[in-house]
Amino acid sequence: MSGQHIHAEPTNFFRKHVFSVDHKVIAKQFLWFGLIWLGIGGVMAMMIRWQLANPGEPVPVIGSMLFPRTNGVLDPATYNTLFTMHGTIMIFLGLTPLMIGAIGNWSIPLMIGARDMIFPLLNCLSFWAMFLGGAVGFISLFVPLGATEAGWTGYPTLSTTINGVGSGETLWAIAVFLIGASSIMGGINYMTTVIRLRAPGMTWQRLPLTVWGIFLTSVLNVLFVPVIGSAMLLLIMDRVFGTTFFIPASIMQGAGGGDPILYQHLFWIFGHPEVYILILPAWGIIGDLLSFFSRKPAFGYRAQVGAMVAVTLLSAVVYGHHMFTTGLSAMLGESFMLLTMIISVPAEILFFNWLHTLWKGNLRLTTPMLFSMGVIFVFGLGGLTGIYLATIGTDIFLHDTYFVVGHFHLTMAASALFATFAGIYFWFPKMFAREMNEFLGKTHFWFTVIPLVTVFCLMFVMGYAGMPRRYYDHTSAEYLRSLQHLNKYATHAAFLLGAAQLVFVYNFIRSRWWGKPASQNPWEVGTLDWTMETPVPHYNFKEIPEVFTGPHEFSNPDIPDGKDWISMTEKLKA
Amino acid sequence: MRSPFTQLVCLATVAIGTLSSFKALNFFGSDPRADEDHSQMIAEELPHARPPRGVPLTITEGTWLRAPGEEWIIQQNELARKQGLEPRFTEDPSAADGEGAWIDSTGFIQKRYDEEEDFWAYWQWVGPAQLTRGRRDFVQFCSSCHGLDGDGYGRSGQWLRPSPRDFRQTNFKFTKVLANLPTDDALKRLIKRGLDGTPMLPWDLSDEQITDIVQYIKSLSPEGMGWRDPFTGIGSIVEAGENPWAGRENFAIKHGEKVYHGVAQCMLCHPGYVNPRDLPGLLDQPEDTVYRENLYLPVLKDSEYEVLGEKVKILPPDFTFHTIRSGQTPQDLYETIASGIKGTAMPAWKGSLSEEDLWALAYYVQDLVEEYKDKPAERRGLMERLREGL
Amino acid sequence: MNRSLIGLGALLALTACGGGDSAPKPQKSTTGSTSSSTAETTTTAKSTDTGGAAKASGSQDWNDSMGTATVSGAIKFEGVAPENKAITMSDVDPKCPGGAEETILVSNGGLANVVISVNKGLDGYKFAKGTGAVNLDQKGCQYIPHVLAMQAGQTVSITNSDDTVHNVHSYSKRNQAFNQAQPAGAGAIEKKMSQKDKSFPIKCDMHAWMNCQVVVFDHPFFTVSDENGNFTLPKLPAGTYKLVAEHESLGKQEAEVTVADGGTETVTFSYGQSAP
Amino acid sequence: MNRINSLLAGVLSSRWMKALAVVGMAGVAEAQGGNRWAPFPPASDFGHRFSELFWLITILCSISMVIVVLLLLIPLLRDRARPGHKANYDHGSSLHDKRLTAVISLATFIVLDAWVLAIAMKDLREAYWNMPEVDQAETYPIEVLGQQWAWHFRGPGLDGEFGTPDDILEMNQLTIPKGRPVSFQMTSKDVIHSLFLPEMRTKKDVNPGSINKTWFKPIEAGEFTILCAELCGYAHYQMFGNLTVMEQEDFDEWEESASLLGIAAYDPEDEEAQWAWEWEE
Repeated sequence: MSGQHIHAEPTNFFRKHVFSVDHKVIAKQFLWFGLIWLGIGGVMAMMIRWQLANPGEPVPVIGSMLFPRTNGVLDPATYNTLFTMHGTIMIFLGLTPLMIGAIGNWSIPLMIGARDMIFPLLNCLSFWAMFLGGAVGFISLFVPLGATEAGWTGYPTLSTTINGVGSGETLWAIAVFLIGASSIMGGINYMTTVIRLRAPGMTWQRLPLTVWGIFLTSVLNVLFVPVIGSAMLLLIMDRVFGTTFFIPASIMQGAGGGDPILYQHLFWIFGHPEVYILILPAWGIIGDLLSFFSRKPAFGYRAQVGAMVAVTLLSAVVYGHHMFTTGLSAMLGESFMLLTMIISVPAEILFFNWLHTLWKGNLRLTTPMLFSMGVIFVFGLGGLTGIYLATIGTDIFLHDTYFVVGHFHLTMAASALFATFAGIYFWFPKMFAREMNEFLGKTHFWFTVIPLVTVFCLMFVMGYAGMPRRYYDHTSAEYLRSLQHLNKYATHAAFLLGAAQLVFVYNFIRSRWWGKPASQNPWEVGTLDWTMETPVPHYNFKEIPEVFTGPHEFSNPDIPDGKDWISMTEKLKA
Repeated sequence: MRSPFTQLVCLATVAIGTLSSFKALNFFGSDPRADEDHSQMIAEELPHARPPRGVPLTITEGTWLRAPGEEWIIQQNELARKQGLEPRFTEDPSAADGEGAWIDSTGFIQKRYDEEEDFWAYWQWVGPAQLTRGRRDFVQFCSSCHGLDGDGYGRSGQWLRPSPRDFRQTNFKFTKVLANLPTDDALKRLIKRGLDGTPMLPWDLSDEQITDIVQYIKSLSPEGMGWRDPFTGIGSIVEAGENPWAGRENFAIKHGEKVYHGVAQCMLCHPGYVNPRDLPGLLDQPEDTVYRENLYLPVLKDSEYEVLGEKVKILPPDFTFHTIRSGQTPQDLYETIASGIKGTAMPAWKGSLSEEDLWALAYYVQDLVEEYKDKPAERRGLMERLREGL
Repeated sequence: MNRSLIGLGALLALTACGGGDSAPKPQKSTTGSTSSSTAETTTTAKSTDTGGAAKASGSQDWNDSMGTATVSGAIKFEGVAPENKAITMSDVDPKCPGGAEETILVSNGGLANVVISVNKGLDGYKFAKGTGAVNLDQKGCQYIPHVLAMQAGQTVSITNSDDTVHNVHSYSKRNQAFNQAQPAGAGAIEKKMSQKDKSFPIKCDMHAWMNCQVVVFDHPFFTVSDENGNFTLPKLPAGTYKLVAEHESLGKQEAEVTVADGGTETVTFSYGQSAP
Repeated sequence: MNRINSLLAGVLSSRWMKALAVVGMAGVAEAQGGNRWAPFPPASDFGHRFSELFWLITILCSISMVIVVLLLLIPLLRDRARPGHKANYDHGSSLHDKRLTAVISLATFIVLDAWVLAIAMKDLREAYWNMPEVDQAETYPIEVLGQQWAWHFRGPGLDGEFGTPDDILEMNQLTIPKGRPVSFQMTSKDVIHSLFLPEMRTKKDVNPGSINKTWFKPIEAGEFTILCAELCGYAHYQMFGNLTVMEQEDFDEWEESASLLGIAAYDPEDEEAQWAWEWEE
């Protein structure tokens, strides 16, 4: 720990802003990168919703610009591309960089009292690997025959050359591989940093929950992202070098002899932990924020940490519930059903503790607090609907319908997104030394949460009524035509949701450059990041601080000067 | 074990190893065709033994394709004028290196002389840019059934009957034209409509995309065949004129039954739908005439279509059972009956039967479909009535 | 309009880059070849569509008075002629009387239905298109004649003398192929055969046994052997010719013959069971 | 365990469950011509079980969600920051709190998950996994071949054997008898498809390279829907078919004519068209 050097601040523009190894700069790079991709993915979602509500009608405003060949109409191939890339972008290029890249990079060293990540160069590499992945993904949108159309899950043999011979799918696999490499680099860095660089006195039990969440996510990243890496490599080999890992003998007319189901196992061995990769930091963040803004210690801190660790462990053994209809044997099916049900125990512990943290608190309803409470609500909806999908009997009907779409959007998308927004609103004053507008923030929250819940609850209804997902046009089948009205409602709500994000964009940009200068600790919390000066100086801490209290000592009667919070570097009375 | 790369490799190995053992334990079920002798099959070098890789997507050279003649061009222009549109073709004497050509949005049409054959024919120039666009759309949308080379033997096209069109055979069943080859508009209509009861779906593609695909499909004609054959005739869709039975549909159905079993003798190939006791009356034959065995079943017919070099046979539809491919309205059925189905035993009836008979047939067939198809009780009643006479 | 201009632009760009001669110029061969080998773009006189521009220099228009020689002969069939299989027609169509196959018809050792034509040696002449019509009748659910040779420009008039329906399914290559139904009492189907065409069948799909062979020549020197296998090719100009006999199932045979003005030569072809 | 199961079964078949199911289906009647908010009623035997299970989960989840929302709303209204108001200092680390956490979580698990799990297991073992024996005479076997973008169904025809001329081949249309278990063996030509029969409440992936099996027993005659539930490329959304369930006597008649037409269409020289495989035990 004494080995944390301080190098002189680079003066070269490239070294300072582009290829910087400073975790704060990298966090901001991830932030901008993620926000831009979030915007792109969001626009794609809007186009998808437009098509679903008005099948075959030209997309207004941007349609004729983006799709001149069809006069602005989305053709089914473009539609498939859109929902595939929407999924990929949102997960790998939107939420991952924001949640893990930006918030992780920003908060870990500051919260544990370190001068930087333990491997600053690896950190830089991690961002640029992801940037490269994003660039490859972006390029894949413009190759002949278009980008991938095989869904974000990219199941073979649809994703092998059996179906498409264009290079879009290959580039997609390369992009996912690169992003995976970035995640592994980040994961190793975060894990090591948390283990090695905690300030004196920052015991594991004083670690803020945010750091716990990101730490556990990093563990999952390092363990399971290699699996998707291998799946992508094999897919690339199948596509480029003519191997047949995932192409069965029968459609090779006897040659080869791979198995497309093998890919599904590989994908979901990664894919289910990926859900927790996105949700664990969210849980950590809101575990902290609920405590911070209730002015009350995090209820059952150890139980929360224990629950998150349990989820981390269990997440590896439940992946089979994604594959109940692929023909798993009865034994496997029942095992996975049971294990999936068991994972709800830690989730219930977390819910209980969050709600108990709020109970009899002194709630400051700031924007980050609203978003944190929003996470409880939307994750509650999403988590409970998971029971339907964990139960084979109901999953058989609901699998690959809009019910699933509603479910995973509420859990891994909306919850993670809300926690990300909470995090951005929360750390913005420290990051950019300016305050975000609270009124706009609250407007953003209410205009996000209401349409969002409307959209995805309507999707539950659609799925329950039997509407399969990934359909270009639900008016094509008689059976689905009577559900089209639900699509219209959902699209109206989705547009409102999209419009609400403009409030955020406006607020973010205005506050970034023209916002009110922030004080050192506007939220009055005691974690190390808030007890340092604003803006954060180069190499964070001139002196590595020493920690004496936990992160959540709010309203402790032993706090010296009548405040309801205490810095972690201060000592309590007596 | 320190570097992420080593970790990645190790973990992937473990994962794949585990799953391979799953595979070995037959967790995923068995392969239906795995029992066949693989080495034998590879030795035969089946057309798609390997997934396609490195498929060319760009066409660098344009091509001349046969086009309908000046008569058609003038007709198209008049049609557009009637609809209040700009004429479709403009004559530009300076186009095509000053040789003069008719120009429209798809390129230009020129009358050209074949010295060797001493023959003048109309040819359309299709440029490489359009062919490339068409090629790409074709690969993306059509190749899974029609094959990457348009040989009608894509992966999803195998084992499929009726088999997907092999564009190198330049024969099209449901284009509803009298000549060998259809006009672009006829092909476009077919692609947009699809064929009922087959994987040839109604394609939700833009007009421009379909135009490009059509040009590309035409360019798949081998040398001296189809659109590369100067002697080929290109025709427009058979126009259904005035419906002589409008308002008298019931009479049309009755008359259609007479035509079907009488003068047209459709039951030579299709099933008969009247009691054999009534047939002699309709056909003006002695009472004791014996008709073909299985009069209530269709007869398998030869066709000109080939799959892997072998001619396939085609079963004429039983209208009370099979799905009619190209439309079930009297209008559609009229067009199909009048123009025949290319490459099959179904001849063109236009000119051989009066318009009234043709429309009556269309109404009768439509009635058969409506009354009995997918209606088990009704169909059972019909079959019982028919068998009484046997 | 715009599109074509873009296409032209792309083309020009390609040509400018030296990327193969794919410019849309009239070429000698209009078979629509994409091959870039036709570098030379001989601009043929784009005069008029007379349908008969001069073919080669030195050829002269043919008229009947120019030919005075005759080639005659016989087609022999050696060995025992196979028996023609009987066709049961009534189980398909009670209106068909029944009959026998007509593929190999041998009478008095002569083979009928062989097309004899002059193949080589007529380069110096230019023949006008044929005129008039030849009849192809369907009677007793068979084609009459079974083999039809005609000259390009002539019309084939297909009639139905039966009391049942036929479909006339032509497999012609260079003339418009067709498949036309012809119910009892329907008028004749007239099809102009404007191009020479190799032997192609006309079939009836409703009565699967029905078929006939049609050959279209671009000159008048052809004939079909009669029932005894005899044939005569009159009004030939003096010269050396290659004579081709073609039978639908027994194949082709060739013979060289030289005739002088006013002379008569005899040629005998002989087929047998073992013939190709 | 048996007593619990029978208790659960009793609750499930009780009147209030039925009443709820009726409410849930209410949308359907109104939907015949227009818009609907609910699926069409189940038409297979285990479909009813799964529907009941769905409603059980819905009730339990609704109660849980109401509790969560209440616990969010009460502090939101009661405990907002205001001058003079202080938060309760409580780490929740006392033994009592730990016990409370454990008890509530486990109770929730038992009420929410274990109950559902028990019923689900019972349903699965009694119905869904309980695939009918193939040699059973009343089982009607179907071979399914999925392709981009159509469903092929092959019935055994009159002789009950696959791969014979009288096989019944249907495309995008499946005809089956009512009241008999229908057994499916499925594979795909090209990519993964998923046979989704919404009214039968069943779905099974159709994988290339392996045979997947499923079954159900239709208990209603009528016209139903076949959809594809696994993204299979460009025209995934157009890959649907029609399922006709016929009364046995109608089906017998249909099977006979379909078989005869199958024989009429059979071309022994066209080996390629005979894609049937040996029915696997």
